Amino acid sequence: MTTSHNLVYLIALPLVSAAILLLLGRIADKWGHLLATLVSASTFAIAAIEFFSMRSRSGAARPAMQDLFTWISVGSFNVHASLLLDQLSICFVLLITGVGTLIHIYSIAYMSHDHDRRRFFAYLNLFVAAMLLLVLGDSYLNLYVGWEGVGLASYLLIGFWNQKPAYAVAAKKAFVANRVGDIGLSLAIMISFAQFGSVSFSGVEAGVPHASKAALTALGAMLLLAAAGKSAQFPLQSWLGDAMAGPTPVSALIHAATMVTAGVYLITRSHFVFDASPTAQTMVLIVGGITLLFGALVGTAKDDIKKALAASTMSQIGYMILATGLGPIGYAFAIMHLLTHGFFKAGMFLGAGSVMHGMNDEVNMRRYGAIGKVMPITAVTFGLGYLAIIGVPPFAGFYSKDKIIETAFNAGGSKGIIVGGAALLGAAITAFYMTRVIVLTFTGTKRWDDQVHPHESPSLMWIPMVILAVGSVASGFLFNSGHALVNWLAPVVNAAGHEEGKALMQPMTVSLLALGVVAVGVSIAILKYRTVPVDAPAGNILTKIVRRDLLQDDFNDRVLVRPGQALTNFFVRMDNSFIDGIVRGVGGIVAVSSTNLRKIQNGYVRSYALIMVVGVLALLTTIWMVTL
Amino acid sequence: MSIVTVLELIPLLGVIGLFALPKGSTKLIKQFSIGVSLVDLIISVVMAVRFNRGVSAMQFVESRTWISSFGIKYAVGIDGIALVLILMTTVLVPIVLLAGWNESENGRWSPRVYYALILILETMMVGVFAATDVFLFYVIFEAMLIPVYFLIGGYGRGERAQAAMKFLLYSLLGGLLMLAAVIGTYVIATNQIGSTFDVTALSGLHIDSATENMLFLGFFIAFAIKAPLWPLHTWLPTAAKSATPATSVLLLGVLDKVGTYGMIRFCITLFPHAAHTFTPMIIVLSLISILYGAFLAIGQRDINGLIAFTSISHFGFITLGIFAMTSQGLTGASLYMVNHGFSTAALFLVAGWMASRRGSTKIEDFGGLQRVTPVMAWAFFIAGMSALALPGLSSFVSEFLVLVGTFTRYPLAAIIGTTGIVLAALYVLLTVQRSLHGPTTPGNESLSDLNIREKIAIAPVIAILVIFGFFPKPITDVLNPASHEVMTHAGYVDPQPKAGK
Amino acid sequence: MDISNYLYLSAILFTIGAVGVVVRRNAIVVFMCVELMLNAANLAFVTFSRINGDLVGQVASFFTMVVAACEVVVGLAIIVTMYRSRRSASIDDASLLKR
Amino acid sequence: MLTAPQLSYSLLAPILIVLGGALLGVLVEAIVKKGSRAAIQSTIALGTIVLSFAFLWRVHGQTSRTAAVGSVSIDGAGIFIQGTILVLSFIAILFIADTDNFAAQASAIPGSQEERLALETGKQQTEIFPLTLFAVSGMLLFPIASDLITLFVALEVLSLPLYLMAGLSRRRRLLSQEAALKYFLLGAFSSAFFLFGAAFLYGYSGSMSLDGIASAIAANSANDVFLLIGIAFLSVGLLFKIGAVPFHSWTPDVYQGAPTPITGFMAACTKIAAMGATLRIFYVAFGQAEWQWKPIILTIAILTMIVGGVAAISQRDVKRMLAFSSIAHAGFLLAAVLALNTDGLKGALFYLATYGFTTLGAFGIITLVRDSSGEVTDLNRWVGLGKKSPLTAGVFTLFLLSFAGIPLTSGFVAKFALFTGAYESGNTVIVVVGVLTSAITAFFYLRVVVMLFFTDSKSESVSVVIPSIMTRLAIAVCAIITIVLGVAPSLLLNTAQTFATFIR
Repeated sequence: MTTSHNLVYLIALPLVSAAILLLLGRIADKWGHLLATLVSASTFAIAAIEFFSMRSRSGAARPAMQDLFTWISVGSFNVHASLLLDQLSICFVLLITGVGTLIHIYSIAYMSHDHDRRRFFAYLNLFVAAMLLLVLGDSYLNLYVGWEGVGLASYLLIGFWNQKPAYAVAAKKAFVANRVGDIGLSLAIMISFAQFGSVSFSGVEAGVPHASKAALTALGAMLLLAAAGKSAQFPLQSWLGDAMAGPTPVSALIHAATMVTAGVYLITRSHFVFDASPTAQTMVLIVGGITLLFGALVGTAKDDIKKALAASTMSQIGYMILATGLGPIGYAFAIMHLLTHGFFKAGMFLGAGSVMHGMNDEVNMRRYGAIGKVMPITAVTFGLGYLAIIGVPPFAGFYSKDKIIETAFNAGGSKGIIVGGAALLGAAITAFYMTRVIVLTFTGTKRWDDQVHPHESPSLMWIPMVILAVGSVASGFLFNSGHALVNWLAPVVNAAGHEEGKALMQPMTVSLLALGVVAVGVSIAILKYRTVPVDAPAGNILTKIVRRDLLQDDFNDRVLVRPGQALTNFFVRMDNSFIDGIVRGVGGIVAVSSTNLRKIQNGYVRSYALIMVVGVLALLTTIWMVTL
Repeated sequence: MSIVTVLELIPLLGVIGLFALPKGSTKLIKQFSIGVSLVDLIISVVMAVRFNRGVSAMQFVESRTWISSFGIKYAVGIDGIALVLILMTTVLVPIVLLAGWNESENGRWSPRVYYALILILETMMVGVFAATDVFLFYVIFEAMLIPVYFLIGGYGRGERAQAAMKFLLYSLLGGLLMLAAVIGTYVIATNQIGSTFDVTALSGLHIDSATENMLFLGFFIAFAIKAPLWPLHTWLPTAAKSATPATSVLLLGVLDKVGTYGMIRFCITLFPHAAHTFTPMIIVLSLISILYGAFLAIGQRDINGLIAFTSISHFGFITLGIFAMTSQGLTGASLYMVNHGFSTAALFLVAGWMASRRGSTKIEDFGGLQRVTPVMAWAFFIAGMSALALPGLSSFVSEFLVLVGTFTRYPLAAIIGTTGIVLAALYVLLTVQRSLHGPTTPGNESLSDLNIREKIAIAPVIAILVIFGFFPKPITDVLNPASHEVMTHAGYVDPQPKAGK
Repeated sequence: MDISNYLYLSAILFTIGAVGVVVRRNAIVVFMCVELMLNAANLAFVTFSRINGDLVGQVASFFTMVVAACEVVVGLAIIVTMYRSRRSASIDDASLLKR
Repeated sequence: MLTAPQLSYSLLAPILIVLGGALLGVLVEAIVKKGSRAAIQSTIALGTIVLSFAFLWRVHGQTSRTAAVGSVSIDGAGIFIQGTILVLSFIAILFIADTDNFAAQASAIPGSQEERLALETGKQQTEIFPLTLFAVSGMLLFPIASDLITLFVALEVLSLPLYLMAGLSRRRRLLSQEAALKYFLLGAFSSAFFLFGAAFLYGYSGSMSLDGIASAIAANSANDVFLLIGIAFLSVGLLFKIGAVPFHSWTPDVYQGAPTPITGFMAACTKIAAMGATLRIFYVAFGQAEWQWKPIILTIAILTMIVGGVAAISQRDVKRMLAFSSIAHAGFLLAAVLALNTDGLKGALFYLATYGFTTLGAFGIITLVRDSSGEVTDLNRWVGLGKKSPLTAGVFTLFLLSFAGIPLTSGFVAKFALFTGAYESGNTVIVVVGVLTSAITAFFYLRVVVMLFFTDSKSESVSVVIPSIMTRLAIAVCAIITIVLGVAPSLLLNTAQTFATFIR
C-alpha cells in the first residue's frame, strides 16, 4: 500500500469548480464551461499520472491510499474519509475522467445555445466529483456518499430542462428508484457493521471468513439490490428509459458510460462477499440474465433513438452483472466489458446527440433515414460503435462480450447452459436492434421534413466522437492482449488462482456461435426494415407489450404507485377523522357534559336544595355501605 | 455565576432594554433584538470553546437554593447533548429574527411584544436544556408554552387562535401528567434520600417496578406529545400551519427537541428499568411515526403541513435512535436533533418566504419557481435534500447513525425504518417538482428572488448543513461521552460484532 | 320510655323540615322548615345531653336558639326586601339567576 | 369561690378588635352624616384590620395554646389562616371602598322614587363596612374554633352578614336580592345539617370539643352509627361553604348575583375560613376515623373537580365561570383533607393564600369592565378587550394563568405543594384526576384569553373604567403577589411549613 497525496484533488477540483459555477451565478456564464472542461481535463491528467505511477510500482505497493480525516467516530463505528486507488478503481477513474472530459468538450458545442450552459457544466463537474468519490472511497460509507452524489447529479441533469413537467417527473422517478436501491446499500452497510464491526472494504473482507452463510447471503442480496437500483437492473430498471429526458451528453456520460455501471463496480468491489455466498452469486446471475434479455427486448421496439440506446445500455449492463455473478474470472470480464462499453456506448450516444443536433432535436428514428450522407463523420463513428457493440471482430465488444458468453457457458452444468444461452440470445437480439437503429437512422430514404436541414456537427462535437470511436475499435484488443486487464485486476478480485478447468466449449466455438447468431440478428433487421413507415404500424399484442417496455411502468403503477396513493389518502383521512377525531370527540364529550351540567343549574332554590338532599342521602348510603 | 446563567439572563435583560426603547422605532427594536441574540450567540460560542470534551459529567454547573422547603434548586449544568442543543438555539434565534424581519408587523400587537416574546423564549430554551433540577426543568418546560402560545395566536395566520389553543392544551395535558410523575418521583426521593430534585441524585433511587412504569409513562407521554410521536401528533400540523415561519422554526426546531432531550435526560436516566420495559412499544410507535409521518407528508397540500409531517417522521427516527440504546443510536439521535433543527429551519424559512411572496401556502399555487426565483428555489432544494438526508449533508450522518445503531440491536426495526428513506425522497421530490419545477404557474411570473437580508439569514443554515455533513466530528466528539454516560447508567453496552475477527 | 325515641322524633322532625324546604314554595314557609330542622337538632342535643348525663348539650341548644333568632332577623329582612320588589314571596319566582 | 374562666384575651384580641371595629362602624352609621360616612367607614374598617393584624403578629409566636377555656385553639395553621384572611380582607375592603358598587339604600324598592333620590343626593348608606367586619370576625373564629358550638356560632357569624352583603348591589338589584335569598335559604339549610351533625357527634363522644371527639374515636367506645351520621351531616355544612359538589349549586348563582367586590371577598375569604375549619375538623377530630370517611371525601373531591371544571367550559358569564372555577379549586383543596399530613396541610395553607390573592385580583378586574349601565360580565362582550386595554386584559390573563396552574405563577407552586402532600399520603388517584382536571380547567381559562386577545371586538363596546387609587393598589398587590409567589414561593412557603400544625 502506497500513500498518495494527490487523490483528494481528483474529487476536490471538480467539486470546487462546481461550487464556484453555482455560487457565482450569471457572472460565470462567459467562462464557466471552459473552467469546467479544464478541471475535468486536469483530473484526467492526474488520473493518468497516478496510473503510470501505479504501473511503475509492483505487487502489494500498487494500491495507493490517502487518509483525509476522521469523518464519523461514534463508539466502535469509525469511518475515515479516506481514498483508495487500486487497480480496480484506476480503471474507473480513467474512464470517468477520460470520457468525462470528452463529453465536457462535446457539450461546449452541444449546449452552446442553452441559456443555462454554466449550470449544466456545474452539474457535470459535480457528477465527476461524486463519481470519483464513489470509486475512490475506501469504505462502503464513503462509497455511499459518492453513490448518492451521482444520484443527485443525475437527478439534476435529467431534470435540467425541468420546466417540462414530464422531464421533472423523469428526474424524480430516477431518484426514487435509486433510493429503493439505496435501501439495499444502507442495509448492507448496517449488516457489515453489525457483523464485522467495520464498514471499510478491507475490514469487511477480513471478516467474511468468520461470518455465517445467512449473513453473507443477506449482505450480498442487499448489495445486489443497491446495484440493481443504480445500474437499472431488474426489477428497478424502469427509470433509465425516462432518464433520457436529460441532455444527450448526460445520457452518454452518466446513463451509459459511468454512473449506471456503478452497480458492477459495487459487486466487483464486494467480490469477497459473493465469492463466499453462492446463493448471492446465483441471485446476481439471475438479475443479470433477466435484465440483459429484458433490455434487449425493449430495445427492439423503441423508435426514440435515445431510448433504444438506453435499453441497450440496460442490456449491456445486464451482461456485466451476469459476468460478476460468474465468480473470480467473471469480474475481470465484467470490467473489461464495462470499459469497452464505456467507449462505444458513449460514442453512440454522442452520435445520437449529433444527429439530434442536426435534426432540431428530433428523436424519432422513423423520421430519420439517409442521414449518413449528410452527416458522414457521425455516421462513421456511430457505425464503428455499432460494430463494437454487436461484437464483430476485431472491434472492442467482440473481445469483452465473447469472454462473458464463454465464461457463462463454462460456469458448469445446467447453470452454464442457461446463462450461456441467455447471453447468446441476448447477443442475437442486440445485433437485431442495433442494426435496426443503424438502418433507420443512417441508411434508406430520407423521411424528415423539408424545413429540417441536417448538417454535420461542429468539430468540438465530432472530435470526441472520433476519439471514442477509436476506443471502440481498439480498446478490446488492447485489454485482451496478453490478458492485460485480467492480470492487472487479478490482485484485487483474487482471480489469480482461477483454473481454466474443463471447459464446456472452446473459445473458438463460442466466437463462431456468437458470430452466427449476430449474423442472423443483423440479417433479420436488414430484411425487416427495408422500408420504414413514418408512423409506427400498430403491431401485434407482443409488439405492443414490448413497446410499453414489457409493461414495467404498468406493473409499477398497479403494484406500487396506486396502492401507495390509496394508502396515503387513507392515512390522510384517518388522521383527520380518526386520530384527530378522537381528540375532537373527547373535547365534544366534555362540551356536551358541560352543557348538560349548565341545564341542571336551573335557578330554582328548591331544586338546589333537592340536589343537596340527594347528596346527603348518597353520602349516608355510602357511609353505610363502607361500614358494612 | 455560571456562563449558562449569563446565557439565560442576556435575553431577559434584552427584554427590559426593549421596553426602554423609544416608541415608534420599529427598526431600532428589530436591530436591538438581533443584537441581543447575537451577544448571546457569542457567549454560547465562548462556552462551547471552554467546554471540556473529554468529560461526561455536567460542566459549568451552578446550584442555588430556590424553594428550600421542597429542596428545589436553581441548578444548571450542561453535558455534551445540552451543549449542542443550546448552541443550536443561540444560532437559530438571530437567524429567525433576521429572516422574519417583517413577521412582527402583521400581528395583533406591536413588534416590541413580538421581540420580547422571542427573547423570553430564548431564555427559556437555554434554561430548559441546562436545567439539572427536575422541578426547574418542569417549570420552564411548561412556562415556555406561554410565549409560543402568544406568538402563534398573536402573530400567526389563518385559524391561529384555535391552533394556539390546540397546541397549548395538548402540551398542558402532557405537562400535567408529567407533573404527577414529578411529584411521585419527588415523594419517593423524600422517603429514600431526602427532599431533592437533582437529576443525578434522583437517578439513584430504588423504585418498585409498577411505580417506576407509571412514573416513566408520566414523563414519556409529556415528551411524546412535545416531540410528537404517533398518535399524539395532531397538534403539530395545525400549529405549523398557523405559526409564522420564525415561530415554527423555534417550535419544531428547538421546543420539540425538549421532548426527545427529555427522553434521554429524564425518562432513561431516572427510570432505566421502565425504559427497558417500554422499549418495544416505543420502537413500534417510532416506526409508525416514521412511516405515517412520511405518508401524511406525501399527502399534504399545504407546504407548512408538509414540513410538520416530515418532522413527525424525523422525530420517529430520533426516538428510535434513543431507545435503540447504542452509542450510535444515542449520539445519532442527539445529532439528529441538531440537524433537524437546522434543516427544518431552512425549510420553514424558505417556505415562509415563498408563501409571503405568493400569498398562499398551497403547494399547488407554486410551480416553476426555479426559473423565476432561482436562489430561493435552490435554498428550498438544499433544505429538502437535507430533509431526505442526502449524504454530504449533516442530516445524513445522524440518520445513518440512528439506523446503524438501531440495526445492531433491533435489525428488523432498522430495516423498517430504512424504508422511510424512499418515502422521504418521495415527499421531498414531489414537493420540489410541484413547487419549483414545471412551467411557471400563472401569477408567479413576477415574484422577487431572495433579497440580501434573506440571503444572509439562510446562508449560515445551509453552511451548517453542508459543513457538518463532512465534518460532524466536532459535534459527535462532544456528544459521545454524554451518550456513553446515559448508556452506562441505563446498563447497556454496545452489541459486539457477530463475526469476530 | 326508651330515650332513643326522642332521637327518632328528632330525625323525623329533621326529615319533615328537609322535605319542606324541598317542596314548599313560600319563602317564609321554607324558612320555617329550616327552623324546624334546627329545632330537631336542638332536640337531639338535649336528648344526648340526657344520655351523656351532662349539661353541655342543653347549653348548646340555647346557643342554637340565639343563633336561630339572629337568622330570623337576617332572613326576614331579605325575604321582605324580596317581597317588596316583586310582590311575591314565592321562591320559584326568584329564578332569574341560572345557567 | 367562683373564678372567672381564663379567656386569654391577648390570643382572642384579633377577633375582638374586628368585632369592636364592626360595632364602631354601626355607631358611625347611626351618627355620622350620610355624605361623609364612606370615607370614615372605610378608614375604620381598614384601620381595624391593620390593628387586628398587628395583634395577631404579637401572638404569632405563642402557638400551641388554647384560649377561651379550650373553645379555640391558637396553633400554627390557625394563625396562618387568620393572617391570610386579614390580609385578604384588607384588600377586599379596598375594593369594597369603591361604594359605587353598592345600593345607596338597600331597603328602597328597586326602581322606586326613593332609590333614585338616594342616588341623586349621593346619600350612600355604608352598612357594608360593618357587615364586612362582622363577617371577618366570624371568619377569624371559624378556623380556630375547636368545639362544635363555637364552630356553629362562628359559621353563623360569618354567614349572616354575607347573606345581606350579597343583596346590596346597586345595579341589577333584583338579581342581587335573589342571590341573597338563595344564599340565605340554602346556607340556613346547610347550617341545619351542620348542627344536626354536631348533635350526633356530641351524642357519640359525649364531648363538644374536637379533641374529645378524637379521643372517643381513638377509644372506639360508643355507637359507630352516631359518629358516621355526625361526620356526614357536619361535612355537609362544611362542604356547602367551600362549594363542593353536590353542595355547590348556590355558588354560581350567588357569585353572579352578588356585587362583584363581595363575590371576590366571599370567594377568597369564606373559602379560606371554611377550608381552614374543614381541615382542622378532619385533621384533629376525624383523623383516626379516616377509613370511614376517606372514600366519601375522595369521591366528592373527584366529583367536585370534574363538575367544576367541565361546567365552567360552557359558561357565558365571567363571574359564573369563576364560580365554577372556584368549585374546581375546592376539589383540589379537598386533596389536602385526604392527605392528612403536614405536607398536605402546608400545601393547603399556601394554596389558600395564593388562591385568595388571585381570586380577589380577578374579581377586582371584573369591577372595572363596564358599559353605560354598569359592570359587564357577559364574556362575549369581553371579546377584544386586549386590544383596548392591554394592561387590564394582561393582568386578568395573569390571574387566569395562575388559576390554571401555569408555572411561574403562584397557582402552579400551590398546586404542586398540595398534590405533593396528597401523593405522599398515597392518594395517587386524586393526584392523577387532579392533574387531568387541571387540563380541563386550563381550557376555559385559555378560552377567555383567546377572547381577550385573539378575537376582534364587536360593535357593542365595553370600556374599562379608570380605577380608583385603592382599587388600583389592590389589583397591583394581587398581581405582584401572584407573580412573586410563583417565582420565589419560598417567601411564603417556608412560613406555611413552619405554621403547618394543628394542636389537639
